[in-house]
Amino acid sequence: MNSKRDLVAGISFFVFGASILYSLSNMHVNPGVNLVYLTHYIIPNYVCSVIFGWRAYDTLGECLVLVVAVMVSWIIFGKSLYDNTYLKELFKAPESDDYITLHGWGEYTPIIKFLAFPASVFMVALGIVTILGGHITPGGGFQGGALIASALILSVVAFGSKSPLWFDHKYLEKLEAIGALTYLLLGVVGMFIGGYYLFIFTSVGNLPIFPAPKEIVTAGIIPYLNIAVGLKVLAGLSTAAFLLSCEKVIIERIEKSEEILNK
Amino acid sequence: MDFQIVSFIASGILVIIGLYGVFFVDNILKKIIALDILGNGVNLVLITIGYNGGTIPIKLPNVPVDVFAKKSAYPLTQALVLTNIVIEASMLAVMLGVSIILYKKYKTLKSSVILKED
Amino acid sequence: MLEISLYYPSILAFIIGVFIGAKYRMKIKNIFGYFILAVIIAYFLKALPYYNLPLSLTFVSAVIGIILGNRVFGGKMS
Amino acid sequence: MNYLPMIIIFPLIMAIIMNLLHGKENIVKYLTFLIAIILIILPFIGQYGYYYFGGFGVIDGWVSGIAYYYNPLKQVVLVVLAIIASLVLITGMGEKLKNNMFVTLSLMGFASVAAMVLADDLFNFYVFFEIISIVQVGLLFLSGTEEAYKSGLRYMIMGNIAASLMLLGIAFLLASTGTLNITDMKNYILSDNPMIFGGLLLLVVGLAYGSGLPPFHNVKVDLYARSKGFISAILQTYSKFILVGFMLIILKLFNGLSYFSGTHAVLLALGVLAMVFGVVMALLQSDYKKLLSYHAISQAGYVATGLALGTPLGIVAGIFHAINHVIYKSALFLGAYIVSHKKGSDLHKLGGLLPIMPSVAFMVLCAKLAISGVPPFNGFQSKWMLAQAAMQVNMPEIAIIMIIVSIGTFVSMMKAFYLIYLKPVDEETIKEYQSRGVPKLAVFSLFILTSLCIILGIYPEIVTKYLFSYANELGVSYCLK
Repeated sequence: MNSKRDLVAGISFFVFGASILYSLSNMHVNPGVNLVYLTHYIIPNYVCSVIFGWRAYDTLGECLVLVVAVMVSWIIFGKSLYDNTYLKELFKAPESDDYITLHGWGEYTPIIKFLAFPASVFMVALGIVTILGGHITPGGGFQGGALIASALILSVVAFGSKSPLWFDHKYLEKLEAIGALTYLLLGVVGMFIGGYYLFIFTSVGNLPIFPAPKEIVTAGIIPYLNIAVGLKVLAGLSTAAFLLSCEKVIIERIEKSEEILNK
Repeated sequence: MDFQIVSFIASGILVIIGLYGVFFVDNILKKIIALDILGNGVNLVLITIGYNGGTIPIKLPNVPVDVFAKKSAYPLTQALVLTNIVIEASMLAVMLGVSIILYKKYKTLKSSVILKED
Repeated sequence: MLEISLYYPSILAFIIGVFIGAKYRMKIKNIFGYFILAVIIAYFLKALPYYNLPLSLTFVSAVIGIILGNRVFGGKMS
Repeated sequence: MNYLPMIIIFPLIMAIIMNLLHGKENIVKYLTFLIAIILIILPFIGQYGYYYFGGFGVIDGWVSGIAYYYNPLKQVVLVVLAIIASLVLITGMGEKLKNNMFVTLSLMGFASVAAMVLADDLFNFYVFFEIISIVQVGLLFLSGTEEAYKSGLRYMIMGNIAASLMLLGIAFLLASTGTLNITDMKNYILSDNPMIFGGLLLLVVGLAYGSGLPPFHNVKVDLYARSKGFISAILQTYSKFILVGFMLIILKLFNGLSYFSGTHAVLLALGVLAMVFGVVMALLQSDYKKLLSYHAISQAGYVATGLALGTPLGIVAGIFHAINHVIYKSALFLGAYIVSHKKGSDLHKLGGLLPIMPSVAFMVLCAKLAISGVPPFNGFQSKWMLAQAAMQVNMPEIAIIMIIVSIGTFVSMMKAFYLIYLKPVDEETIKEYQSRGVPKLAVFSLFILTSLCIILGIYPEIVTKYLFSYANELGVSYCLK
């Protein structure tokens, strides 16, 4: 039975793969709407102008994917479940003493610690530069936020529970909400100023919204959108890394929800 | 244009490797890695669509707009790939989280054990 | 107006730096060394295009912001 | 000013605010009631026509930004979606734990399904497709059992494959046409090209995953059956409207083209297979929620068949059936939720509930008659239209299959009704029933859904008159010889 099933799966797999390869080898690319993007100048980084200008709404969706993924990760690890008996059984079983708790993480040797601390400081600074220069140079909110999050991860890996750079999860939740709300509300402001959602307005009254040299003053709200995305990605990736490595949170969550249910 | 065809075929091979891994490898973690490979194959297709033998789509000072427009790569597909990378990453994070919980229960990563239908 | 417009990203970088620097739980020692290193890195990083500055002022001010935030608001291991 | 994007943006903002309110039960409760009322108003504030985000309209003959397209048909779909979502939100507040994450995820799901129905841009559609697949898994995990985790992981793995392949399809279409906007793309895919055909078939993979048609029906059934009753109600609503939105896009792009006829056959086959599989598997189940979940797949088959016919009447019938289906199936899932408050959902352990809650039993019976297509209810109207549409294109065999599947549905539904409400039980069980309460908010939602069933059954024109104009635009009349 199983071998027949495998055979059918294998044959359909080959047919599918061959048809994909056939389609791919017959590709003819039509530049299409790209010509519009390349001939209308918004900011020097054209990729960024597509991301935050022409298709800013997609980027909003992308942000929300990350927000939802972090929320779902919280749910997986026990936040506001309707019934967490299963998690309780798993994480209070007597044989699982190998918890990675906040107080029990190992640390690396002094050499790594000596280098990791300054490196994390400079990584954060480089991340900030990447976020703020997103509209001119390659980079932008996502890359910068990821750099800052990896500074956090570096410091946590090197120093263990005594990590010098530490965001607690309440702070991260707020940071993420601030990032996403800023993006959403900047869009609403654009709707009231320009009549369209996520309209790029460059000045309010006579004040330019992003003071810059005159060739890139057209950036308008794009740097702020970059900052919003950066904050959100920083918070999201840190939370994800933190959740995937730390089980103490789960136990805390379980205890808290027990308190609520017993009230 | 030769380079483009080669790149398309390479991405097709990546997609096929990813599909193979998802369907025929009996390990959750390897399945997830295969999904990543599949996603990267699709990303490579997108990137290659935007390739036209030109430079990066960033206009430096003292380059006129019309000169720049002729030789730049297409920005649309790069933007799409940037969006897709984030989506892939968040999907993978959720899947890894679930597999941690299930590993805790079964002490194994075999998908024939963990994902058995009842 | 030109003055502000050239240094505006540095101001933003400083503010974000202060926010993140406040989250360092260990006091940053040897500030002078950090500053020299920051200037060297910033010189090789170059300023952003369109900003005619000799070095990446954004980077330097981000590092200064982190150190200041750490000294004023952070530095407490809980 | 056109407030159309507020349909998406308002729920998203509220979702992110709700996320911060963890543990503050009273605020969560009252804010949820407020949101539930506002959701119903939202579909009426937009204006019909195209909406360009950021003001990036048509430049040099290309639509440069992201566009939405709004018309009466989509308005009707959104109103029904909003009604179900707000009723489910209200029901959720009857639980012991006022759960802010449930509200957040439901609102996110509402926003992304609405965006998918409205979208006139393929990549934007894909982005929201991914959001909804994570949201569905999150809603499933809320029930917190081991089965939930397992089926969630299975759903996500399948989902990732399907979504990646769908993006590959979108990449094919993008490469050959040079745009992502659907209205523009239509002008560039007239030629027969292997890439476009490949792109279409890969889009069908995404369609089958999003709506639970055959290769993916197992994971979808697990998704419905393992979550709590009122959450299954909203989950199946999401999948039906994803199916509607997706089919509208495929029809808008390809309907009437010469090379679409092959794909017609594939889509019809998927729909018929879903109908038959669903009802056959449902007859074998002993778990009430699993039975209902298989029926959800079977009814999705009806919707897909109607839409895949591609004639104006078929499109109207398909969408009308989707609307009717989400109404009565949500009622049934809420009924299952009320029953599970009394004693689980295992059909062989239940029984004798009729004297305990006669009004609930009556309303559930109405919904059961509606799903099997008995005249005074809405299910009859849309199934009749579907059969008419199948006869119109000279495919009587599809009409016959529909009637047979209807009979199967009737049989399994009546079996479930007997086992739950009529089967005699002993004294102890009745005492156990009486000691447990009935969630009042769920009964309220059930009442509204049942009355909608009857109203739509008597006056179907309330809905159908809005559907015809866009269906005439999309549909192509033809007749098989």
